[in-house]
Amino acid sequence: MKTALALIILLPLVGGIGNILLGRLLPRRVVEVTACSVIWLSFIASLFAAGNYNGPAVVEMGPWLSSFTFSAPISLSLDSLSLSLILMITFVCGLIHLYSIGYMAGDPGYVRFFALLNLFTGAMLLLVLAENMLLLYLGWEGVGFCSYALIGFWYKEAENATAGRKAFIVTRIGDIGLAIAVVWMFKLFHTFSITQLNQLGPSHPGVSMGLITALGLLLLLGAMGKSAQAPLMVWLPDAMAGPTPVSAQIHAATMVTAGVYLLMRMFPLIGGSTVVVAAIAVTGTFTAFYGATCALAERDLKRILAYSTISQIGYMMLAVGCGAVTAATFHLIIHAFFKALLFLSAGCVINALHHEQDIFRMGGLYRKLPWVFWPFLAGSLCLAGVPPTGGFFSKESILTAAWGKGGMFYGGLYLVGTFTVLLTVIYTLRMVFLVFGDRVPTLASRLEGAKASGPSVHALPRIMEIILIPLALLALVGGAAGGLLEYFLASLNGSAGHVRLATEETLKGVASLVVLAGMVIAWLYYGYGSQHREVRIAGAEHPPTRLVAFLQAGWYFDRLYDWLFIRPFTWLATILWQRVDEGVIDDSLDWTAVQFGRTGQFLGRWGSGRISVYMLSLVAGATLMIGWFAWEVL
Amino acid sequence: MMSMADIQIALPLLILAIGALITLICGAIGRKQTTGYLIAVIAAVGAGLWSMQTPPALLAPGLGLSASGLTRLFSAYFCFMAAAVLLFSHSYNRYRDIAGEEYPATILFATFGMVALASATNLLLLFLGLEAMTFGFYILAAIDREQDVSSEAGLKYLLMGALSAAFLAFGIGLLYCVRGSLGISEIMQTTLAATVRDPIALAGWGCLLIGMAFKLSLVPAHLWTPDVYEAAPPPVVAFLSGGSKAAAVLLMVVLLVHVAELGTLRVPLFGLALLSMLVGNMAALRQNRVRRMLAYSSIAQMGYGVVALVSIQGHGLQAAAFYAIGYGIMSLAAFGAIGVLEANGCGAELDDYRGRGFTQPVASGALAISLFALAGIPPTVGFTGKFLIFAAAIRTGENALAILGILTAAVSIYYYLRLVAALYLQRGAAEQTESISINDTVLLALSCVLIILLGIFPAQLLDFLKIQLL
Amino acid sequence: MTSLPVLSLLIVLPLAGALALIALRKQENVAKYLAVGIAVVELFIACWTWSAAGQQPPGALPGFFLFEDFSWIDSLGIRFTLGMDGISLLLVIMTALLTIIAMLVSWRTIRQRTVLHYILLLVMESSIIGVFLALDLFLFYLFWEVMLIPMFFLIGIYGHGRNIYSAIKFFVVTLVGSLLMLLAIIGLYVIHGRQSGLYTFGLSGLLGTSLDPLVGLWLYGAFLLSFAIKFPLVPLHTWLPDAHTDASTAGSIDLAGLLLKTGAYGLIRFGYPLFPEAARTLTPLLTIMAVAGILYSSWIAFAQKDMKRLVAYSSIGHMGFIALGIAAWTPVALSGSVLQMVSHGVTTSALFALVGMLASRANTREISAYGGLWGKVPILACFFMLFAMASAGLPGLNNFVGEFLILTGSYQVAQSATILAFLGLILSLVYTVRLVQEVLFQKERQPLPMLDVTGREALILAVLAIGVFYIGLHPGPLLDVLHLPVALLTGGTP
Amino acid sequence: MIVPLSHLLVFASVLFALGVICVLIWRTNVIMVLIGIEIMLNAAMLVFVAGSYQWGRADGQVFALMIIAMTSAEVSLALAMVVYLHRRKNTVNVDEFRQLRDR
Amino acid sequence: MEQTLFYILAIVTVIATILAITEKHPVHAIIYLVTSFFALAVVFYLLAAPLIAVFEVIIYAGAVMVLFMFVIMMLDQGNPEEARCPLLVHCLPALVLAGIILAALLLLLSGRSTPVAPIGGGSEKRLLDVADFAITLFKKYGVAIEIISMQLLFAIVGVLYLGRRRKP
Repeated sequence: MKTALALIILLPLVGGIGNILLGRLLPRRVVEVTACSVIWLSFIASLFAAGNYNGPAVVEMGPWLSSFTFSAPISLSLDSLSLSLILMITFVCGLIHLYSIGYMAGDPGYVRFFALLNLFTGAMLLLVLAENMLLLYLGWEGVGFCSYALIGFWYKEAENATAGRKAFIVTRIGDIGLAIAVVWMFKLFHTFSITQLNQLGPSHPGVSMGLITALGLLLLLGAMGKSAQAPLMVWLPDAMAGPTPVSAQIHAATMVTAGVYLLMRMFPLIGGSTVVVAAIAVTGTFTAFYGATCALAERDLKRILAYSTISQIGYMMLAVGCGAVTAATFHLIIHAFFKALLFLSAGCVINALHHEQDIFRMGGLYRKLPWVFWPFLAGSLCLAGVPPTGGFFSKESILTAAWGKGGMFYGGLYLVGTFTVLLTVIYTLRMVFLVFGDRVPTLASRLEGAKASGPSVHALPRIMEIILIPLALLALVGGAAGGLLEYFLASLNGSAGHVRLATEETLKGVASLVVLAGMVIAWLYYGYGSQHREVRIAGAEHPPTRLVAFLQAGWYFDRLYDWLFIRPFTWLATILWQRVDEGVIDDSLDWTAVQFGRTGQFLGRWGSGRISVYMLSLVAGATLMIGWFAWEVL
Repeated sequence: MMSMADIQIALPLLILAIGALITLICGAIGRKQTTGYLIAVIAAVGAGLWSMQTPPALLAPGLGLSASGLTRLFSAYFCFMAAAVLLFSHSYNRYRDIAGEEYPATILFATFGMVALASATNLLLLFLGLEAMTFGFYILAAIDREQDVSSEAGLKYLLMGALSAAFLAFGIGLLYCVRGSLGISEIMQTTLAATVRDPIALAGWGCLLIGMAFKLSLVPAHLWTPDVYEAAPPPVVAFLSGGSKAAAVLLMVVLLVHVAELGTLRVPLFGLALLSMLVGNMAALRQNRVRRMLAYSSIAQMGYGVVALVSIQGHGLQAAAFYAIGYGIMSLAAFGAIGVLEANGCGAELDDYRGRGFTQPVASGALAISLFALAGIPPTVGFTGKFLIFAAAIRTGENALAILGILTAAVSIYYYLRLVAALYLQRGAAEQTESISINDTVLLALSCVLIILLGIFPAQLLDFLKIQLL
Repeated sequence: MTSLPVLSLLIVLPLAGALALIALRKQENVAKYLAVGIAVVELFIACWTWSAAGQQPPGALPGFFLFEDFSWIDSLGIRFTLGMDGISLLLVIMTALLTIIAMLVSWRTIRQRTVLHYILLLVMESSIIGVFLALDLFLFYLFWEVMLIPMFFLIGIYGHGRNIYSAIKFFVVTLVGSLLMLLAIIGLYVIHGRQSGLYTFGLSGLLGTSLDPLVGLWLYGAFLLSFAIKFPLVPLHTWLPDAHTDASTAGSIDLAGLLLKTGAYGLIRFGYPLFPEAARTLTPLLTIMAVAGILYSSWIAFAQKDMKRLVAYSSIGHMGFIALGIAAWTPVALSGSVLQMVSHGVTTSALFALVGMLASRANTREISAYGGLWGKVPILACFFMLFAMASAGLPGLNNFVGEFLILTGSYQVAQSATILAFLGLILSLVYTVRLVQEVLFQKERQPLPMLDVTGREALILAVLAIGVFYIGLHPGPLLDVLHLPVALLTGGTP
Repeated sequence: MIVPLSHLLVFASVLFALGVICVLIWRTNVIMVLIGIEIMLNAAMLVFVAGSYQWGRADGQVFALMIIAMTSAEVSLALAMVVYLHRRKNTVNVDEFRQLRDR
Repeated sequence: MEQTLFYILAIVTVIATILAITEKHPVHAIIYLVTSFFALAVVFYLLAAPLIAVFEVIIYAGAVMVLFMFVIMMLDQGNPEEARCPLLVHCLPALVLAGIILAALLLLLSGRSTPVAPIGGGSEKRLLDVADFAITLFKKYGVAIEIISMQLLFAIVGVLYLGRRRKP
């Protein structure tokens, strides 16, 4: 077991580091094969671990940091939650790696790409398996760094680099929350071990519920950053700047799920605080709604998917907020499958269209890319939560949990969540219709002239399309895994209210109806042949209306932060530097020096060269001295 | 009747006097220039060596001379200093065309005065020794007849010196009136003991102190210093700060060693020290003429010396004596180096020193080391000296003086560094090679070694002084 | 081991080497190799002393596993006392290592007055090791000031820009503090002497001096001022950016890697143990200055246009963390501070070395002149990224370990200050990422002549990179060796 | 004892002060400055003689004699310098000798 | 008698000195000064210092003053028109400083607190004679004679050096 766990983490890390060090010397194929094989070997190791799994286990690998009471060994823990996640991560990442071989076929920076991709996976695995908070933090930040480097992979474009930077900094803000929480927990519990923390919990002497709440909120801050939850979600849409496999990996398997994972992990500790739980639920719900609205107006294919991720992660948060850790995990895994699927197929589309990402400039692709269309459709349905796809079940279980909590508050959350389902269906199908639906000649294509009836498409590497199939299958039938997980993760569930079967069925029915309604609306607006579709496509050329612009700009959060933080920050940085540091501190020193010099010059003028002055001053000194003595005697 | 012992004690004085006469005679009968220097150096070294050996008695009552350890130490120091200065002068004077046997003879005469001062046990000898030494420097300051400014400096020095001598004489006279004796220890015990507060003695001390302030170039009697330093030949300046000022410090030490505390004298000395440190260091900050800068620095350094004198209860005299010797060696190195640099065509301005550090490594190196020493940076004698002074000040409880002193010392770093920066950090105009005589090289190296050795291993000298000044 | 005066050897060897170099000043190549050879030997000796860890020689303070005591100026109670404990050990090894790095960095870039450069580096090494080993306050002070001289010349002779201004500023400002410290040392000496009748400058003797609270405060204030200037803590830092900007690469490495550490070391070794009460009273002040330093300098670093200045400001920020850890004075925080000193030495030196390498190629340090290096010089860029990230405190790399220990330890006693310090972590990432982006990423802004690393440069960077990873991933041995001294200092159980 | 010591000392002080005035007033004429110094030294001699008279010891007289000798040496040197400088500048106004000064 | 003589002489001395220092004409000033020195010499004589009185007359009033005269004549300073009268502004600081010194000295010197007994058994108050002086001078202060003679020698050396013509 120990070996297996060690291998799971080490293999990707070794692969990554090996490629960094030696990759430039090796032929391309070797690099690619190494990169993929380490992940798949890691998957095999995970399978092995799963096979031998018999209850939670903690394995200590060796020492890392230890000083007085401060002790953070390299120890891993395997329990049902982490096991299911590592299986998912290694599998999905493995597929993404394979896909990347095709995707990155023409790129000269492949060594860096694969190395970072490996490290990314390794860091995520470390995050998941870590037994103590410090190790988790190591993975956590590692993920952040890799995402930074990968989002800015095509570094020559300033926007890409900026996007990476934004991701890194925004998530770092959340990380600080986590870090403070870690340090605080150490102060309270004198340990970094997650198992111990969860065991000690609020019952520990000197720990009040208020403290737990504070800790929970800090952890939530961390999760917000990593999982792109409001208000720290602004980095995710921009993170699309990276290569598509990176987006897939960020959205599906690694990175964004880390926040949710953290909350699930620490749920036994923080779940007791109603405030924290409610905060998590509200955050999730709001973010879900926010993401869905933004996706509705977005035109960039990948950004739509990004907003959808924000939204779906919001659901997971809602689930955690409702205490339904199982549901969250379930949705997390299903989401991983379909989001990977969607991204990878979107990558195919974009690749095929020479990096065209505006959905209003696409269309008619279902004929040209049938191998992409069907998987994409499957993924979309799953995202939309159309029964009986996996997405339907996972999302349903979340909503049920929300309903099950009862009360005005959670009821309200349920309603918002359900409404968001409607929006989800609409924007998903909008995307599908616009991308794949037959194309009516638009302004753009008319301008392009008689080239073709649709955008020109170039052939895709086979491997990219093959990868989509298993994912599509998993997305479709993943719902069946729900029961299994339910059983598997039962121990993790918090105070999720139990719902009677009848209610559950009713809720499912409601959900199905909502989905259906959404499909109808989407069809009416964007469906093939509807009038609205033409209007929309034509309208896309004009400046957007105020509401659309508002949504497209992500509710102007970016601009708000720019005004609130970035500008004052840069402005003040210059002020501090030039006015305060050089203007006050430095200049006051120089000023003092100059004054000393002036005084000296003044004193030097005493030595005027006139001997009468010399003698006068000598006599004056004598006068003072004798006068003083006389004064003394008086 | 003079006994053998008396002669042994007086021998250094005799050697110096006779050496001076022989030098003059040699010049008169027209021997080569070098002969005079040679004789003078031999006389100085001989006198120095002689003072180092233990005499049969510590006192020659019939002559009013003492041969205590302190006396012998300082006599030897003055003699060796004179020898070094003579050697430095030899090449510098050739460069400046200062011919004649008067120069070495006068150096010997000044040394004679210093040694007399150092061995005096009564105020008459002390006064005469002091005046003889100063008189020698009047001549030496004006010795460079090629320059107008040189005799100007001589006259300024002379007028101020005469004025201060009048004050000194008047002061000593008043002290004499108090006790009817010129013996140092008697007068000191009468006039400074805590129980006696004789107004006449106070008036005498007032006059005496201002006279000493001139000799030590303390503010406000300091103004002659920059002028003399600027105009006199560098070796003479070295002798002035290393010999004359050390002798003046020694004089104060010899006077004050007889009392346990300063009493009324504290405030004037405090004021002198404070003013000298402040004015000296500040005025040097913006000086562009190197020698004037060092003159102001010497004013400040003497201020530190007075801090030591004020701190009499905390082994301050020991510190003062140590510092006097240390300062002498530092100025010997500094002005010796400046002499060599000037002989190599370096002007008086700071800018003329630019880049010399690499074209004239020996002289510049010595100058830099002595500058760091003057600035009080370890491991030099300057640091150890300052350390002792401030330790003494704090032990005595003169905290304010110590703090102000250390702050002015910090300010002073600036101008020392300016010169170092000019030497090493700036580019000079022309690359030229150094022409430096072998004896200059040896002397510079020796004084630098002494600066550092005394900085690192001051223990022996200190212990010696401690025993002498107990 | 005990028979050989290793510690004196550590101090004397570089000095002897410097003297030998003076003799060899005409043969530059021989001199260079000799200098590096001496530095390497020094490093070996320094590492070898580790083997003595755990011993307790007679007469030594507890925790010191090597101890040498020679008679010096006995009449003043000054002795030549050297001692090495875990803290000194790490710092001495770091000093020896960074000296080699500094020498190698300037291997080709220093073309004039070459031999003098190596002499200065050796003298610098000797004096800094002296500071780290001295257990007599006089001796400590001696080394403390001696190290200014070679640094002055390193900035002045081999620097550029306003090098004279910077060199003099550096010297004068740091000296103002140390001179006041000298007075405080003397004051302590006198007070102790009056109390016990035994006048001594030895640390072991002075440790138990009982001071009037006000007097203690004044004395400690002087110590703190001196150390804070050296640290440097805001607002006493103003000499540092200038000194760095105008110094040569080797000068910057010595300055940031070694010289700044002496301030922190002094505070740990002398400041707190000698004046425990006063230190406790002034701890809030230290904390405030530390946190202010972290935030303020990190903020300013963001606006910098000159790469080296940016690194200089960042260095002030990192030193703020060290100060925070010392202010906390808990075992964990203190271990963290010491470890962070080493880490910071490694990282910042590497960054300065990189900036130097870039500047020597492109002849400019303006950030806005660079861009797109990632594609042009991948290996260099890779190292750049690594060290930048280490500087930003990425876990797994060296700075994280120290910083996290500091923050953890400090959080136990100063919660709000630590939270502010955490914000500093964000700021440090912000400027690092900006630097990385503008230098490595984006399009090439000017056609700069760029070659990838040479073998010598690769060696330098690789050694430092190993340091980064070693401390980041396996700091165990270092923390173990710190355990005993830190425990003794903080009064915890060893 | 013809007069009390204090009267002698007062007399000497008056002379001394007059000498000081002479030195300071005649700032322009080096000869008068020297004369002032002579007056001051005479005052000092008076003090010594008075002291020796008071205590019945000859030390003070010896000192006074030495002052006379010293003064003559100093005066001769000073006058030589004055002559020397006068040859150059054609003035005895000391304040015009100010090539050396802070600039 | 002697007492009266002393006071008269003292007043003469002071007045002559005042006249000397206020006189514009250097030659006149010297004459006044010689007068003052003569009076002072008599005071010395009254104070049992006949030798000093003689020296005062011979060396001071004689040699030194004659030297001054020589120089004045040599430098052609004998014209009172050329000798500028000191301005009042210049006088003021001098008068103030000297006034303070005088006042302080008078304050300190006039009131003698406690007489101290002379050292050594010689408490007998007897008038000194020339023999006393000579014995003291040669027995006790032999070295002083050496020093002062050296100084006189070097005065000659210095004057000769300065008087030498410069090389063309």
